[in-house]
Amino acid sequence: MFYRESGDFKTNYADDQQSFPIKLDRYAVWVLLAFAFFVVPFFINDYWEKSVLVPFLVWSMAALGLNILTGYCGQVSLGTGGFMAVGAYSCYKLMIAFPGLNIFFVVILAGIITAIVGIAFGLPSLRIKGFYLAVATLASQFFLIWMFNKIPWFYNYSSSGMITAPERTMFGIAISGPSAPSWATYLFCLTLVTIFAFIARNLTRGRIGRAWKSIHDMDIAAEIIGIPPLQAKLSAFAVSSFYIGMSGAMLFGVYLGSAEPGEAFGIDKSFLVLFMVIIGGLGSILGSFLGAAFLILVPVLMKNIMVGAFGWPADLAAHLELLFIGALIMFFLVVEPHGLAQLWRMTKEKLRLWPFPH
Amino acid sequence: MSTENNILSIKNIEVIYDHVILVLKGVSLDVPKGGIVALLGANGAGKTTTIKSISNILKTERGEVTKGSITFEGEQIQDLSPTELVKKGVVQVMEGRHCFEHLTVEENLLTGAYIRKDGRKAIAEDLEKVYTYFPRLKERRKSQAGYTSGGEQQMVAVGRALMAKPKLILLDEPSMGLAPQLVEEIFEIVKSLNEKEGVTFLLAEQNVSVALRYATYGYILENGRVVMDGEAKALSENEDVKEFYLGLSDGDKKSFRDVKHYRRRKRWLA
Amino acid sequence: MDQDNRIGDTLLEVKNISLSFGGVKALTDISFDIKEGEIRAIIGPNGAGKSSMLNVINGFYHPQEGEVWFRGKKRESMKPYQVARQGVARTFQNIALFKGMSTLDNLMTGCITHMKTNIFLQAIWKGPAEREELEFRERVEHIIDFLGIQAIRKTPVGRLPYGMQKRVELGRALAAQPKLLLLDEPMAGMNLEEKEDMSRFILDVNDEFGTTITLIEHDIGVVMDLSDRIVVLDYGCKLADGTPDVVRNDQAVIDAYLGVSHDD
Amino acid sequence: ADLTFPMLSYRTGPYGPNGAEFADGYADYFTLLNERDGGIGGAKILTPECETAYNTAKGVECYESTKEGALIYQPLSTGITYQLIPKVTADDIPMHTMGYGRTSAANGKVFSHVFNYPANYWDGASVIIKHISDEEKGDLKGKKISLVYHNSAYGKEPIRTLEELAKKHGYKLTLIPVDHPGQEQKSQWLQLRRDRPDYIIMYGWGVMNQVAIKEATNIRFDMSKFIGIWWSGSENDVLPAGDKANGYKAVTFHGVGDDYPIFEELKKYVKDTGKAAGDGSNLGTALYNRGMYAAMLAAEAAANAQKIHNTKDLTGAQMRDGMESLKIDQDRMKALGLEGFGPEISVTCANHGGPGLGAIQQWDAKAKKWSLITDFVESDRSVIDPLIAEDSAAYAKENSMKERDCK
Amino acid sequence: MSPLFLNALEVILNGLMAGIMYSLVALGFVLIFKASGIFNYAQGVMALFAALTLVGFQTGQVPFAHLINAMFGTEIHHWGSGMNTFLAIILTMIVMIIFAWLLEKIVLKHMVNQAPIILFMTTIGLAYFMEGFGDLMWGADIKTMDVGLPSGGSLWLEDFTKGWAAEGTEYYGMYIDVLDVWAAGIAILLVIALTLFSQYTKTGRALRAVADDHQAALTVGISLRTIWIIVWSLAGFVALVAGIMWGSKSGVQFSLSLIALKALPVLILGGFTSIPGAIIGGLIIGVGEKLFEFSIGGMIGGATENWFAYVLALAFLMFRPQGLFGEKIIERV
Ligand SMILES: Nc1ncnc2c1ncn2[C@@H]1O[C@H](COP(=O)(O)OP(=O)(O)OP(=O)(O)O)[C@@H](O)[C@H]1O
Ligand SMILES: Nc1ncnc2c1ncn2[C@@H]1O[C@H](COP(=O)(O)OP(=O)(O)OP(=O)(O)O)[C@@H](O)[C@H]1O
Ligand SMILES: [Mg+2]
Ligand SMILES: [Mg+2]
Repeated sequence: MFYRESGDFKTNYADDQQSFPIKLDRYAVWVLLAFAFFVVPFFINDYWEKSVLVPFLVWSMAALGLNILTGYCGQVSLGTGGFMAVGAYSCYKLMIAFPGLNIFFVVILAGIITAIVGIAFGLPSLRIKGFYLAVATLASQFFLIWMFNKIPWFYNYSSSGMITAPERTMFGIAISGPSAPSWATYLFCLTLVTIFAFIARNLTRGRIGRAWKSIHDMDIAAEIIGIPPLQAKLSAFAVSSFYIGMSGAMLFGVYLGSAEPGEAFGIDKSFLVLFMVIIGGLGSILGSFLGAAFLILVPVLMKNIMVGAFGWPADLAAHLELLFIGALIMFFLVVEPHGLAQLWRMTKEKLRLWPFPH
Repeated sequence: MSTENNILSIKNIEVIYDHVILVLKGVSLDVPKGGIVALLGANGAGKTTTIKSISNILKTERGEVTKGSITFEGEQIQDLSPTELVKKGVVQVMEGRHCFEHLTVEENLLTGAYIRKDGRKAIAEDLEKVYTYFPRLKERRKSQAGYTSGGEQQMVAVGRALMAKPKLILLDEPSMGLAPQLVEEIFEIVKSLNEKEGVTFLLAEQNVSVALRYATYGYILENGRVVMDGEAKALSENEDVKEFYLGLSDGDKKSFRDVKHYRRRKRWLA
Repeated sequence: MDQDNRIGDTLLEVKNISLSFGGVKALTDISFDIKEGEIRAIIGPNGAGKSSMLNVINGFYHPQEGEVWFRGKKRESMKPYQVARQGVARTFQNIALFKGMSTLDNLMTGCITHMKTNIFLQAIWKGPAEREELEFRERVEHIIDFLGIQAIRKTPVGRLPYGMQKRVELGRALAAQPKLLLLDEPMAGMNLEEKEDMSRFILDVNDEFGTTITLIEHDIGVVMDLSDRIVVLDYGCKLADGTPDVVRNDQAVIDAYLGVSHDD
Repeated sequence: ADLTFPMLSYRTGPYGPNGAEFADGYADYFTLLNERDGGIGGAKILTPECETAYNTAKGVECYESTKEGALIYQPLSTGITYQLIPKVTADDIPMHTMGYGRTSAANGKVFSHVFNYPANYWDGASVIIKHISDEEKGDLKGKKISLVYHNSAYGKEPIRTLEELAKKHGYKLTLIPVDHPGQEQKSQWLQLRRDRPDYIIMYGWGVMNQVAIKEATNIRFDMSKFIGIWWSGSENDVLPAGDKANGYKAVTFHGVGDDYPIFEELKKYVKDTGKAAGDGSNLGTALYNRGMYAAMLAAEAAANAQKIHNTKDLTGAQMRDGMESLKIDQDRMKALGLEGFGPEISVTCANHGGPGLGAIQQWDAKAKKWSLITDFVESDRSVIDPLIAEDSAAYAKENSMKERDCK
Repeated sequence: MSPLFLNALEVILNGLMAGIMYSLVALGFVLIFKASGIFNYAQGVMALFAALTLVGFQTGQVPFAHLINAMFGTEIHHWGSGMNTFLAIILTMIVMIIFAWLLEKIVLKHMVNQAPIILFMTTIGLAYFMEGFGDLMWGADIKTMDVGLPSGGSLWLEDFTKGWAAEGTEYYGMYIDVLDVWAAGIAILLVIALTLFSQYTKTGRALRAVADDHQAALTVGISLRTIWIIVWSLAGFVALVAGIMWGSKSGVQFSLSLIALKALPVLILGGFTSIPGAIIGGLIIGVGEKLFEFSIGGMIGGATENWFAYVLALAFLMFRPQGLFGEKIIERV
């Protein structure tokens, strides 16, 4: 009995409703956060920043956003790349237009702009459902990318159409631009992601979260018990786009530093985020992180092992990597269709019973 | 009961869902060839689970039989696929209707005959037979099953099973959602198939009075264990059964208005 | 029982409702009323149009002809959620719970029409959102106690046995504190003991909260015992309407539905 | 210690087939140096490879994971180049974007660590126009020229230049974008068929090239009037169209075929010893040659750096100095076994773009061979230099930089 | 007739042809969706894989040559000679069937009764896997597909239509690619055959039953295993046809798998469950996007086809949420 909740009684409803009802979980989360905030920044280097931690955080943010829409509200969207582009371009235009603006607000504003765009593109969801909606959201993906590619205003009339993030600061420390220190970009992303993970948790456990989940499980029944579907779906689109917009802004501003719409925010990114959400676990905050970790870190790890440790030719390794990732995805789904988060829950449940089965 | 006679016999099975939820805790039961056996019990007792473990569709719900054995006609069947079972003559009517929504009523019935090889004509005849059992279905034969009423769907589910011409039919709550007339009718069908064509039935049923009227033998499940079994007659005479399943206390039926707020609940397992 | 005290004015009235789907006439020219505080049953053979009638009442089906009057006002064409906000709640024949959610969450969702805090307060959680949540949690816990489903509070409802799901569904409808509660075969798939429990709940709801109840049920015993008045439908037409005693002895009803007279 | 030349290659994804050939050439040349000469100036060469799949994020990851001791980067994608420009500058490692990347990086005063000699996209466009002008005996007035381009940062690069040149020469330019991946180009080619342009210029990549060339043959466009940039001029692009692709042209900044002495050496030391990066069958293809050429330029720069700093071991900064004073004349090319393979090159502090020369190659479908049909000619500096100055100034301003002094 | 009108006509004609090419890919999607409710993301990769395999057989490539060479230091690439096209097609088909069989055995078997989105995700895993596998098996270089189909503009049509334009205007005759005409013919044959199969056979009915309810299908004795092997093999066959057509057009390489993206709008427009819908959807999308690009695209900068196809499909969906011919989405309580 490694893992126990006995002795952990709740005496009121407030306790019963907290985010991590089990003490051990609660401590684990605090320790992890403390580690991430107070230890990692001292040891981080460029490689860890640019290849591992910041991408992980940025994509976690996107996965959180899509999980709200797809995992909680059940609306499968393949427009994530397009919405990230909206976030990125808003971020760029804001950076250029208000050079003095604290980058934190730039990112938040980019999120808000994306949320507005998200609502507009969410409108068809009232009538179109399931995979029909999923495919239909590709319209926004392709249209948005086309638009950012075509209209020079968005990329400030630069000759190639690339956008490059200028240096912007927070508390006088550069967060974007070439001279931003690793620890600063990392902490910036970590703070944002932490705050918004908690907000996501709050939203999904309360009234709105239940409205979303009920739409997901059975939209007609939800409507009949008094949930206006349009409002529920559009709020999910808005919140989700807000997160995705922020992640797009972070991707462009903090992580990559420059972007071109078709490449950085192409359709494959939409799929990537959807994979994260499904592999991690639909309707699970933890799952968003696990999924992002899986799809961002495992390839890096695999590459390091195959090319770095075994010295295999890079192309063979690349092909094998695809093959393994594919096989792993299928394997996990066979083992636990509800994603890594569920796998984790089941493991806990087993540990709770261990060593006495049933 | 002697074992040779048993078309189906279950020995001490244990069923676990999701690797952790233990639901059946050693259920044993025998279904004699040509018998009608009723499986009774409260909600969540494990009736559906028992039936699903026979027809082997537990796996699709992440459940598995971890102990015990199930034999059909003397052969172990736990490892057979559901299809092979149907071919051997075991057909299940699932609880909660489960029609093919997008197929028409008639197509639904015809898929019931999917494994049959005895020609179109025989199938067409049986289709007619089902229609005579359920005239309502004939009226609605061209509508998509998803748009028929709850009771109609139930008829489709039962009719579909009949189309397979099985030896053993597992009926999970056949009377659910049917009008009283039809309930009697369904059981009449059961009886006539049983008598005329020798089909064996295992039925999970909440309508205990009707079930015991038609069944030959009965089992009562409670919390994943068999707590009582016996000839149907004997069961319906049993005082506890009378009180708690038939609602006859001292031989009288009481009004639903008069049930007390806090009642003594009978549980065989303390 | 003091019938007269309990039962008040007409709460809802349907007038000349006709509804058809393509060629299928589900309802033809149906009119009846439901009085405040009464238990009104709708019975009839399979496919008679009972569930369709409930769907009309809660705005899910829009009849081709006819009117629905609610609380003395003619109801314009409405979305189901608007009807729900007026205080109509229901359960479904084919259970329509939110399968991925726990029992508790399902019931809390039932309260949703009464919850008010906006999305920003929700995001912050501490403060109004949490207070509201706890307030309704308490209300829901009452229902949980009332229905005796404490043990499955945190279980995802998809895993519950059929009968339990029916009970949770009733709980979800109750959580909305409806004026009018529509129950579609609440006792299907229950054994006697459970039916008794369910009857108890229905009567208690009716008694304690004064909720008007409309109920579809095939168990004639239950219907006869519980209801104040009964509408009988057959092939979309109204066959009879009246007190249990009247209906029980109506020959047309016996022929079309009951089979044998059920006055045992 | 060893000299590290990290390879950011891409052998998978939509552009993998092209990336593989380049990477093979790049790796094989260094292998040759190792095998034949024992490296550069006695120091062994390492070429750690990292797969980018033409993806910017992976490119950044590759950069970060290989930058320890790296001497030079060839990111092989415009997207990755843009990412890396500020980073290499900060990390003091030079980057060579040969025939791609940010064109205005030719201005060494602004882009201290980025080099794009010997020619860039704008040079390419200008050389193509020059060739067309030669074909038309110097008169382009009223001619119709269409640009079919990959609808991305890369494809859009030549537009400004071509527009400027149109003003100067009086031809009429039509722009025809093709979206990634470019499998379906019916509309574009129907339009071209209706417009009947006198010439078509293509800035394409990947499957877009193959489809375009095939569609051009389908509408029976005169292939000798269809001219691609160097990234639209590999065997991969013309082979699927078969015989009909005969006569297709592309601009290039290096030689074609395997008719140079160096290939004997490559066969002897690399291919026949089984040390080739690929299966050894692609020696002499356009992209292989480009990879090899890039490696040669890097090696020469490294040798130059060793000379300047008088050391065997190099740092990125020293390598950069080597590149900034790189001079390769024809004698040197001959010594390398590459006589006539490319123009003479000289790089200075202010000019990181090199001579900007290009030649036209033409496809012979019978022989399945490219051949050079012109000499290396200069691009129109009077048009391009101002453009470079303007764009780099904009970059400097955006990033609040000052031009450095080039004595 | 004015050249403008003739040009529009030509655009429409070519749109129809392009649309049919999309339909070829969409068909594979429809088959699998119809038979199991699985949205098969891997359809494009399957087409690529089939095409790679076909070319591999044709040219006598040694499978996994690169891997073997890397592991054992050998130098193998090709068998002595390639094989006849017909034989290669048959062998490829056998490979696709084996693949379907393995897929069922290893993966799908465990996915019975799962939510559609999970099944969808599984096929994404499959897509990754097949892409890596295909590259590993046959190499990632660009290959030329030649199964003897003619291609190029039709001279006959050009001559035939040359005189249609009004006197004194410049007109070059109408253009159509012969390969497209072939594709259209083959696609129509396929659609007829598949429609007959799914509508009028017992297996066809079983397919639809499986898509509705896996469990219930099991209880009536439909073997999901058999059904899935059949449909995935059929989808493999359709993928092969699509692979041949698109491969002949644009070479065989990774990008071939991206044609799936062109098939998706076709799919939703026609309806996920309708085989004829795939063709009609293709025609509408093909004509729509080409006409839009022809008439308006030029004014707003071009390259509109990608998004316009989706917007067009979206517009149709607003009126018919299940696509033009899809089965009505049953919404009842
Ligand atoms: N898929 C599942 N996952 C986990 N637990 C399950 C699952 N299905 C059933 N159970 C549990 O198994 C127990 C028995 O359920 P079962 O459905 O067999 O009962 P039942 O006797 O058929 O009840 P009812 O009369 O209500 O149909 C219940 O406690 C239920 O919670
Ligand atoms: N949305 C619909 N589309 C088509 N037909 C429908 C629809 N809804 C109901 N029907 C038909 O209308 C008739 C009445 O259906 P309804 O569900 O109201 O019956 P019911 O009285 O509830 O029967 P049961 O007791 O079997 O539940 C049935 O024949 C049914 O098939
Ligand atoms: Mg049951
Ligand atoms: Mg009903």
